[in-house]
Amino acid sequence: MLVDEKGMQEEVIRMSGTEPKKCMLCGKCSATCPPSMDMDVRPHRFVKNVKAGNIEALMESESLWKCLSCFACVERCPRGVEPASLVEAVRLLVIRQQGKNYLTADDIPELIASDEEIPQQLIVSAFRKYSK
Amino acid sequence: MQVKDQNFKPLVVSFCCNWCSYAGADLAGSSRLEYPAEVKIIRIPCSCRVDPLFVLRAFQRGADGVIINGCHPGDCHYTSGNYFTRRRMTLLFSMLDYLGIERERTRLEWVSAAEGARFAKVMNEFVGKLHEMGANKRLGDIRCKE
Amino acid sequence: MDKTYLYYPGCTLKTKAKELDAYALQSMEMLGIPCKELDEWQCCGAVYPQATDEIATRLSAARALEEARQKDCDLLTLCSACHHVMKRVNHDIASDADIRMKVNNYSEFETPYAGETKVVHFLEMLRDTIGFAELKKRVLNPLTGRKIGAYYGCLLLRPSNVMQFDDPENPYIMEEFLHAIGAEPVLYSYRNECCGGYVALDDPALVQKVCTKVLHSAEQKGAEVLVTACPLCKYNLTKHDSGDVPTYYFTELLAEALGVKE
Amino acid sequence: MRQKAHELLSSGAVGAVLAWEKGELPYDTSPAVFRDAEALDKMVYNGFCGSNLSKYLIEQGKQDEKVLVFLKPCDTYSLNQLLSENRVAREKLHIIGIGCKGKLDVEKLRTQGIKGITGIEENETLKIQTLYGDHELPREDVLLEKCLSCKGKDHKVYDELIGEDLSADTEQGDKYAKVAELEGQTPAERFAFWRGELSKCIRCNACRNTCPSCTCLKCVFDNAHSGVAAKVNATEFEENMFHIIRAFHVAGRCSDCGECSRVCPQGIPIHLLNRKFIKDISGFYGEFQAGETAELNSPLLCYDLEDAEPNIISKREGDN
Amino acid sequence: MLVCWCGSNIAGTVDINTVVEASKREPGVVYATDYQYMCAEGGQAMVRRAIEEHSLTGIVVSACSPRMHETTFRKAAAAAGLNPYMVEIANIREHCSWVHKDKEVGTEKAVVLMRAAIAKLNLNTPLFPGESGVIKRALVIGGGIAGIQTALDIADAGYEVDIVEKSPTIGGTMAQLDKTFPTLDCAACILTPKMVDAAQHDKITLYTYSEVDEVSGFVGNFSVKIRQKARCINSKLCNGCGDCIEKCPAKKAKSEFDEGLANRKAIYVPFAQAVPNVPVIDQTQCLKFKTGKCGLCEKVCLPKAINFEQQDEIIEKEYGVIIAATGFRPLSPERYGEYGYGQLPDVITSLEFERLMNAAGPTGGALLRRSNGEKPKSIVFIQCVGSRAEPDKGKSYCSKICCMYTAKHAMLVRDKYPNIDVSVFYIDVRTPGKNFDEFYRRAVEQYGVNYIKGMVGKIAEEDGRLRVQGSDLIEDTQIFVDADLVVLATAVEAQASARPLGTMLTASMDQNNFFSESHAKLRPVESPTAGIFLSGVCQGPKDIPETVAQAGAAAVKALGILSKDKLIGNPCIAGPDELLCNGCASCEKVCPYGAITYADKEINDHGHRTTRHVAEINEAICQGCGACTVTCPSGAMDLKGFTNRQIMAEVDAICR
Repeated sequence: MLVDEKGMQEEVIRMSGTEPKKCMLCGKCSATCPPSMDMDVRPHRFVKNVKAGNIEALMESESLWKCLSCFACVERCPRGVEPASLVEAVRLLVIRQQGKNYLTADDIPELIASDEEIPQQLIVSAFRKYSK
Repeated sequence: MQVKDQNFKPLVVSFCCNWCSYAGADLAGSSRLEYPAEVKIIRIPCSCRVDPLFVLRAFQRGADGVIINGCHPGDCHYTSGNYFTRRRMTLLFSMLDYLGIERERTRLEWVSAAEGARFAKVMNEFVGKLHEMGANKRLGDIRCKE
Repeated sequence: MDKTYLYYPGCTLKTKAKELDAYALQSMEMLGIPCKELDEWQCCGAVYPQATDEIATRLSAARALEEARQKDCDLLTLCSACHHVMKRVNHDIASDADIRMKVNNYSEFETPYAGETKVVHFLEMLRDTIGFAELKKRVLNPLTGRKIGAYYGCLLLRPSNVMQFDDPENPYIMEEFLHAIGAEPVLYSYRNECCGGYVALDDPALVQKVCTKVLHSAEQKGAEVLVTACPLCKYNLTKHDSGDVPTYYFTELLAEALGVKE
Repeated sequence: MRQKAHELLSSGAVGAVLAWEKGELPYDTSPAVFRDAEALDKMVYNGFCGSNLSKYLIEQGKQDEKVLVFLKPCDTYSLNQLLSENRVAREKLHIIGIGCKGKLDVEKLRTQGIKGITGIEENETLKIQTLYGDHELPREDVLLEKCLSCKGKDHKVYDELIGEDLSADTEQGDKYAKVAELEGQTPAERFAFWRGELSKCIRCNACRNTCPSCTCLKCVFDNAHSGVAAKVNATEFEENMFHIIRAFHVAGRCSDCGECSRVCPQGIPIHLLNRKFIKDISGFYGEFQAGETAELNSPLLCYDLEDAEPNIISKREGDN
Repeated sequence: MLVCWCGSNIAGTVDINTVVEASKREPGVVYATDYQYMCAEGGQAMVRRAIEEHSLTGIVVSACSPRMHETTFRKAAAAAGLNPYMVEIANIREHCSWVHKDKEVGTEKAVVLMRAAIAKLNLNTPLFPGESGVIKRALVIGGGIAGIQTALDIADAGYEVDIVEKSPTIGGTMAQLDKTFPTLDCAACILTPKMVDAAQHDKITLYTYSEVDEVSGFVGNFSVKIRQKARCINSKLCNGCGDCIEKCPAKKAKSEFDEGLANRKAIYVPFAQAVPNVPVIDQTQCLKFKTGKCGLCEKVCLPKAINFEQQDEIIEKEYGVIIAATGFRPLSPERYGEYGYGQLPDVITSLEFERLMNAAGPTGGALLRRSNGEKPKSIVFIQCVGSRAEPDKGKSYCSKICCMYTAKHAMLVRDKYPNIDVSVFYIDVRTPGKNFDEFYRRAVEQYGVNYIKGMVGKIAEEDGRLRVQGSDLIEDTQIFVDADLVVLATAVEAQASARPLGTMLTASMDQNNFFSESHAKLRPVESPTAGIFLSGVCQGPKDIPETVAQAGAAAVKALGILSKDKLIGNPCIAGPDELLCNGCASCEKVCPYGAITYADKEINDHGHRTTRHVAEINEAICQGCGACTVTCPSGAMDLKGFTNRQIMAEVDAICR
């Protein structure tokens, strides 16, 4: 089956509520981003790829799991683009697929056992970010 | 809720002041921005030249909406014309509304000479709204219907 | 100060972050701020759902907000994450007609909720209701000579157009708080840089990197301890500090200064 | 009053007296100019002297003489407006302010079934003699519409006041009640209401002719060159247009004297159009009463940089 | 009736033939034709020929916007003996063919627009403009390089010019600069001679430390109130010896000229070459004003020029033209907290950097760190600070000069201190100008400046240095550069005083508070308001060569008016029908120009003579806005060229 890249692009833009065409490729998001260096697709290229409609490639990207949702890119973008929202939208495209949860309930006991200091907040937020 | 008539083409008379809005409309054109052809522009020196009689006249003759465009407050070429327009048209529109004429049929907008995109946007919005409402039935003149 | 605050503690404050909660309540009592805990609160969701089509994940916040409206109270938050979620969901409901409609359709409130509630963070309450000058007068044990770095993290500050908390790049509210309790605030550049948040579960190495950056930044400017309002920040920073710069909840220091710390 | 008029007229201090003249029937009074002291016998002032004499001063003022005029408190607002528009010269007037306990509406008497009136005794309770017997009823039941929202008992301009405390202690009704009620309706309901009213208009121009603010030498609707001249309302549109434009032309100038509705033979509540403008003006641009002083500028002749935009109409009334 | 193709601009979307044929069916039309380019000489000749051959009494040209060629066709009509106001334009290009894609739709609309123009023309009457005199003096508002150049050019042509400058000296921002690109001339060396020329010119009067309070009137006849703020010095007596400054004990005020990097006294001249060389007392700092004690300056002043009692003085003068030359301010970068300006002393703006590099600056030209006074080893420049952003994040425009001055700064650093590493973070390097790109290449090739494509996300203080965290987009990586000094190339921003001044002048302003030009290409130095001209950055970002060129252009346009004895007015003005006027004076109250007065006049009302109080229009003052016409309930007041009947005819034609 052919992948509907165009449809996915529209979906990402709609979900994120942000317009990648506003990006002028200044790179401030990638300059700002704390985990920038751990990303395979850094924020400015993430925006560029959404603009170009390469959603499938982004769905494979490691960056989806590295974004901290710290909103520094959102705060500092001079063009009012929200890279973090685009990342989240693509991440949702992935985890909303059947069986594509990045984290499952089965993983939890082991994680908790590894460190008894782990606050609920961490479990809940990771769960919310990584699974559906 | 009225049923939308796909063939309905709302007729819009747009009064544009010569200095800001008419130039804004020119800029919309030279920027090749589209808005519905049902919008017909009349050039006036200043938005304050619009007499309530002109607004009623347009409705009488079959217009479905009337939109007056002037310079932004503070930017009137004649210093104060648009301030008078604002008072006059606020009161006139309120009166029309009071008589049961749908308030979406009248509009006053500030469009500067630099705001071609805004001109097109405002016109698209206005005509879109008129599309939803349908033809002007309450303030037309029966003699002017074809 | 007549108005009672409706206090939303959030999941972690009743378990792993009991001290954040307890010291806050003790201090409030000492300061005479009327406050009542929400009857049946649910977890706020811990992260704000950025996607516009996520409605279910906004509902628990909406319920808390609606209850505050019903009781005609401001909603008081303490945990940075809860504050972030509450404030942003409230903003969504107030400004996005589509979200407002859907949230109300699901929730079936008696009167549709349209974002009327004011969400107030504990620090904002200290600043705006009591006032830092007044707080200073109430301090019994000033923390004189203690060099403390305020750690804001992300969630209180960003995005600033919605959070309206403080200057997002050079915030000052916690420093004012530290001044008020007699301590010496230490300004350092990375006090608004992310601790790594939930990625801790998936990629501890990445979190270690960002935490080390924050801790080093604070340490070399002379901070002896850090304070935070967020259990996750505290967890991440504590896990990665080498013991030199421990992290505390700001409420613990408040309680200490007010003389109510047991 | 008569004595005062006599005095001034015979001394030559004034050349004419503008007052009310009694007619055939007890409730029949009409404005009249007296030039002759003898004729003053016919002068009258009673509960049926509702008409506002100020507009007649435009015509009277053209003579090279001083005119004595009697004005009720509410009439003085209209005069002030005329003075502010240079329609009447103050130095040609001798104004005597007279009291008023609210004027009576003969139509209201009739609707109460009182006909064939032969005499009336005016007190708080009216004693009315008719061909068919006597009636008694409280004065406030038959007051003119305009008196239900009386502007108060102070005269805004005068040379002297006579008949101390003739004025009633006025109670101000909510003059906007009906306007607000209409505003609360749906556009369709409003449209139906006004269609019902304005379709009654026979274009007799009484409202225009009696209005102390309608003072153009030639009305646009009478001017063949104006492009909008019309002697009759040929269509519904013309009914609407006439009334909208008439109200707009007096907006900011209308003192709400109520004469338009009083004289309308069809009973159209024309004053509700004027009051809509008055309500909007006061709401948008600050409390305003035309004719409060002769120096006041109409709100349509000035502006504020921070004036509301027209979309205030939608904001104010919600999405009904 | 004439229809223009405008090449394919109109003919592409409008079927010209249909419009021509439709026009023939309109009342009054006796001749209709079309042409490729109506505005060209051939088209105009055709207009003349048509008028003559068919004895036309009026013409409608369906073409581009009347704002473009109305004047052209009016002139052509006049050449053929037709009153130029018997010409109407149907705008079937900007309002039709360029807006619509469908040819049928476009054609249909063009026909309607043409009909409206014909309907209006049928009611046109020949109009004859009045004349008004010209006061042969110009006012230049702003005494920077733009204002000085404009004033010198006008004065050299033999006309009087006044310069109003709000600060105590002329010179403006250029006086603060160290060197200028692309030649690296010393700014002071080329500017100060011009300042002196202006001061010494017998046709130029300087009003420094002065502001414009009020403007009224119209082209040729402006009347202006200038507020000369109290300097507390009698300028006629002061000999500029500087003894007063020497003795002044209040020395804590921040020097505006040095961008707050150095202090000045309460009595001061902004800089050594200030013109006029007369000090001013800063009343907020002066001890005499603050405490009543001191007065040292008064004691040491031999010519007795100090006068603490001096008050602001209002000077009223009249001018034929006014030139706005209010310049700019650099945007304060404090809102971009990620760069730490205001928090980190070693983060400075470009203008501060100019002062630090300047031999007459606070450090005597030594480039030293603000934090510890040490020499920097590494400097980072960041471009586009506040420029090219969404409106709520900064300025939406390119500030135009930053790329070049940053290259200049980088080059000057490397020239003077070859051991300092210099990096520049940029989004794009924009160098459109004569010898500009060559200049930038020199910075890279000859001076070894390290250009990094990408923005900076954060500047952090790390171990006493500045850690600049940026993007290198070519390498697709995040990079960290340790610097000792960071220079922010902040956006050019209109002066805060520009918009209120624009309102006073009734000159329109754009959304960024720059003055709008009358036409972006063809009338770039004229404001849409007649008699108001624009010089320099007040119209939009510009470098010095462009500013000087535009200043000269503004002077030429101003001279075009000053050199005339009479101005031909606009005949489209209001006029009362005295038979209808009832003298209510409402129109007088709404006229923004005071063009309406009332007088008792003898009126012949259909043979009946009466004296009435009626409105009168001063034709030289009326600008034709029409505010009065709508105020008049009886329709006595009408506007020539835009009469009630004409506008209603257009409405009717459109709604037909």
